Amino acid sequence: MKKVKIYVTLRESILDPQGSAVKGSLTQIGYEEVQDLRIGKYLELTIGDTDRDIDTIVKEMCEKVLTNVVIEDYRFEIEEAN
Amino acid sequence: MKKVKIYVTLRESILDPQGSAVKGSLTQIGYEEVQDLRIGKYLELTIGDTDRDIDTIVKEMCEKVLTNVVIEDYRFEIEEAN
Amino acid sequence: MSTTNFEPTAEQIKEQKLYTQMGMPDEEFAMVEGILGRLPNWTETGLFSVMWSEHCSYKNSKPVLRKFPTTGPQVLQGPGEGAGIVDIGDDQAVVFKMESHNHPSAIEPYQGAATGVGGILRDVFSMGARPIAMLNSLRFGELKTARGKYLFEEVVAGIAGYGNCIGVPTVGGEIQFDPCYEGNPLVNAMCVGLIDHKDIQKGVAAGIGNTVMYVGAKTGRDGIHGATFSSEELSEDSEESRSAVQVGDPFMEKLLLEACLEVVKSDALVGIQDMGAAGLTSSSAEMASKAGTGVEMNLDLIPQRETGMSAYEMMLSESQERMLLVVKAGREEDIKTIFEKYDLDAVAVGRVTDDKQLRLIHNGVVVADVPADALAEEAPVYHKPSAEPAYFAEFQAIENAEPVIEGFKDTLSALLQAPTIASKEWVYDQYDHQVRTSTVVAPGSDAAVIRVRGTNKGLAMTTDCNSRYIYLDPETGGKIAVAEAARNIVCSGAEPLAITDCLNFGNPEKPEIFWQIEKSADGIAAACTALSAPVIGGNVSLYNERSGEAVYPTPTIGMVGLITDLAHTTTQEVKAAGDVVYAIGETTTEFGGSELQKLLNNGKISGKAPAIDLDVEVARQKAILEAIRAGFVQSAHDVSEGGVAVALAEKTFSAKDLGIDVTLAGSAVTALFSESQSRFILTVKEENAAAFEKIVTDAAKIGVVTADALVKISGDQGMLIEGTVEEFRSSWKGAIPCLLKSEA
Amino acid sequence: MKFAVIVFPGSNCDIDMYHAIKDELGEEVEYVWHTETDLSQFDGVLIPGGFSYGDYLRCGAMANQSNIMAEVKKAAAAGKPVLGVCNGFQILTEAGLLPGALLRNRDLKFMCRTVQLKVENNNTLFTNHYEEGQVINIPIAHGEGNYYCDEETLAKLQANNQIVFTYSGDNPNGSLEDIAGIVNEQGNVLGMMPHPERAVDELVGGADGLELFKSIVKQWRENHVNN
Ligand SMILES: Nc1ncnc2c1ncn2[C@@H]1O[C@H](COP(=O)(O)OP(=O)(O)O)[C@@H](O)[C@H]1O
Ligand SMILES: [Mg+2]
Repeated sequence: MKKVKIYVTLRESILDPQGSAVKGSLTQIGYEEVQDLRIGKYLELTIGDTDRDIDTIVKEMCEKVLTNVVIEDYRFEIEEAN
Repeated sequence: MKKVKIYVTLRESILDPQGSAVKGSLTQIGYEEVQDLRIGKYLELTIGDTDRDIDTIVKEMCEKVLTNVVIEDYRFEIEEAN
Repeated sequence: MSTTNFEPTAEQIKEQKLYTQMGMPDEEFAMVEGILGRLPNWTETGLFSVMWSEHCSYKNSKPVLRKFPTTGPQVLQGPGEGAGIVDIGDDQAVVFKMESHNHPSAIEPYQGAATGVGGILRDVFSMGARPIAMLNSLRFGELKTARGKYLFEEVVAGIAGYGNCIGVPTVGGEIQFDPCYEGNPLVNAMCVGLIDHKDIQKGVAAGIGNTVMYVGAKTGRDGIHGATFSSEELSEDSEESRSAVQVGDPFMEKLLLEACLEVVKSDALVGIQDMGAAGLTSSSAEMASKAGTGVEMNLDLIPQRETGMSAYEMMLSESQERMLLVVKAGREEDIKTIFEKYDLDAVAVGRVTDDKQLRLIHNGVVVADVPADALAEEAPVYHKPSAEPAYFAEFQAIENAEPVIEGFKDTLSALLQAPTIASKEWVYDQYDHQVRTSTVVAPGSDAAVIRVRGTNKGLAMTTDCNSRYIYLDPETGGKIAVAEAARNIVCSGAEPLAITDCLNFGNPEKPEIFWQIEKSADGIAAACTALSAPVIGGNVSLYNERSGEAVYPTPTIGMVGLITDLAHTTTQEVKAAGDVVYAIGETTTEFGGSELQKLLNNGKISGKAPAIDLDVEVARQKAILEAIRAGFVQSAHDVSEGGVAVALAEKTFSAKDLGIDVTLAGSAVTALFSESQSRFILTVKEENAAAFEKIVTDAAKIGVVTADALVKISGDQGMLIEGTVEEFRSSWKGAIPCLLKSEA
Repeated sequence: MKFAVIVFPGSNCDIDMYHAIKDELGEEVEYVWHTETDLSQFDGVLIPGGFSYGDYLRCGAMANQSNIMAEVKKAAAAGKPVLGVCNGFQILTEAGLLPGALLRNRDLKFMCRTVQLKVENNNTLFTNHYEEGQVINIPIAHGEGNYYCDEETLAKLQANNQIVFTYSGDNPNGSLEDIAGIVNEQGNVLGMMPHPERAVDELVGGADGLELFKSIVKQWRENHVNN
């Protein structure tokens, strides 16, 4: 069994209005040191034992369903689950 | 300058409708090895130099604005920004 | 009988008074002991504590609810089921109910509001009805603190998030802002559904041997003891009551809705009830009790989201988007097939028995065995002491007087910017109010109107409650709340059918609070009787206090009316230049609880509430409806917060390039801003004026609709207010966005 | 002409689309559940708005995995008219039938109101009943309708006249170049955020959207006469 962590972020060239809004409210309440804030997704998957190559299937899932490459980037980590 | 990565997840006993729906759809298209999937948020902050203790302020921001501790957990990492 | 490991024994529960942790007082525990003839175990104590909480049993409010008229020729189902039902002819009926989600919204506003919407939707579709519209009634503190703004924004987002996703238009509501709601906002949601008579369902576990089925989302540990939590005051520790927070899944609910509406067409279905407050416990006990049967369930079969859940946890969980069905024995597969299409669990978990017991089996042993009636029907009823608060006599002793103001125009602008009066567009822009393409009148007029597809009829709907009047004088205020709702319905061209209510009050154990409850119920009952609009259902939310401070008494009224011909549909904005403007109803100096008083006194109110004469009210509403049905009325608007000046200005805001030019008689401040009741502003085409005046005999011509987009209001002594529609509109429209943007 | 209204779990404008076609346009229409595998008997495909799969993860992402989408792609390739509205538009971009993607509204809020659209290209099978440059009133109701594509794609859209509708006056959601609706290169797949099916009856929301459906039928009739 594996634990897979996937980080999905908006591509750099794309505006992140949610991130800007949150940054704005942080500034308003006194956290002026925050210079930039971007919000993405964090997925945690538990994947059972499989014959398929785990790296391949995670990549496949990411490209087919979990992310949209037109607007998003992703990276992932695979750990042994306990 | 620091780069802060914050991972926000729903508390374990809290229903994650998104995660369940996505898992269902992955199973349907043949990724039966996915046993569990939970979706959270991933925030990347750039924080300028400050006199305040960075650990403290990140924690504060998390509890005040970035998460609702009633339903969410969070953890974070602080890296030197380049 | 055994209990799950690690749970206290029956003896420990009694000796250490552990039941008090579940909110159960000593005398009730003794009653349970008497009913069972033995000590209850942990699970059983939990069942009783939650079913006998105020939220589920209405033990403190039952005597008050008995005051309400609940019958009428049009009523097909009064209080007691998921929602009430009213006949609208052609073998169709309208189903509606309102419910509160105040406490959860104070803790997690987005999810609290969202799950409130989800819950009221299930009440309606569990009757077999297709939800066709949602409304809400909200109360917040002034939008001055960061937390206040956060609560407001998140509640609205939560209502939008759930309602938009499920595809039921949110078409109306009301919002008041007052400092008393700062720590304890009110979130009441109302759902209106449509049903064919033949599809009406009941929540009954009838037919010994029939199968009990669980459908919908899996059960988790969320919301355990939510009902109990709602039956206590909020305190600083409430944020810690985490288990009371549930997360809504509107997608799941949409599937559940569609599946249930298919299931109600199947003759395999015997009864259906949603798992609302107290989840599995209330649905199973109530269904058995209503049918005079018992229910036995094997909890091992309950679909579970988490592992290792105890019987106690499963029975008390308030996980959302679940329903309990009773199905003819042998027909389970028919039901499963329908749910499978939507990828939903439908699991046989028990059967209907003849011994009137609710019996639960877990891990092969009986973990609870208690009389279903005792849980559902035999909660103690308390007649709480009631005492007139000192403030009431003081306020009654204050003579009505006219406030002194500087600048009529500035005052009008200031009133238009008061968030309670200001445009709520910022709110309803976030609600999909058009989905299902039946919204004939969208938010922004007096009542919303939804057409009944396939007919020429429409349903008008509104929520109303001026809690400031009710605070000053609960009986009068209660009458006004119902009358105002009816005014909004009538102004839209409809005849009031019935109401649902949501009684939001403070702690009923305080005699002054209980007095407010009683008196306002008297007022509501009187107005309902006068207007022939019985109460067909509702909800009670007590203990709305934060750190000992109660909210204003807020018995929200949700009313639905019938438009017999869509051609009668009328809206508030003026329609054409040259039309005659009429004012109907007498204006006297009444400023107690008014917006003007609040504005001038830094939020504080005092004095008498405006008076109301229900006979006059009813006669006037009948006449106006008759004139509307005769086709004489171009636009109609009732006069409410802010008085005639505000009502006149509002009539110009969504009109295109039209203005209004009127002359008001009497003392200026009173004429402009008094909140006397039972008043309306109508416009009528010149050629219909004479015929109109024959029907509405007390209508007074006050002016004319103009083509110049100016608001001109004169008095006996000359011009009182003159300005462009645009300047007033922008004050009114911009107020809420502006408050939200300003720094706390 | 016979239309299919595709129904995904969570679609909610399906009934609006259905009634627009049946009651107002007066053509044949059927609901088609997402698990179906054949659209060959239909002359046009309508993907309605709503929240397929709750809009969880990303709008349209999971609907794109349904059986029926392979059929929708076939219908598109065969030149049949395919219209995706709101969530339907999002699904068509996820499916790659239309370029670009729809991001969250600039103001982060869901918005429901009637907006003005400009008909940029009336030379499509969806817009031949409109004048070029005509301004029409059509309701919007979405939280993620902010159209985005990269520069290269935008240049192509412009060069091929694929931008069919733009927001006229206020751009409600931050869309690139005020884009409200685009067609594919062949011109038979239209995606748009505004809801023409909500504007087919003066009683509820105006009737400017009806012309869009009439355009589809007109073109189809002409093709049939010619064949
Ligand atoms: N929370 C809300 N949700 C939807 N619509 C609302 C809400 N609050 C107010 N509105 C709408 O704004 C308009 C004005 O509301 P209100 O001032 O309460 O009207 P009235 O005084 O006639 O009852 C109504 O159409 C009402 O439905
Ligand atoms: Mg009104």
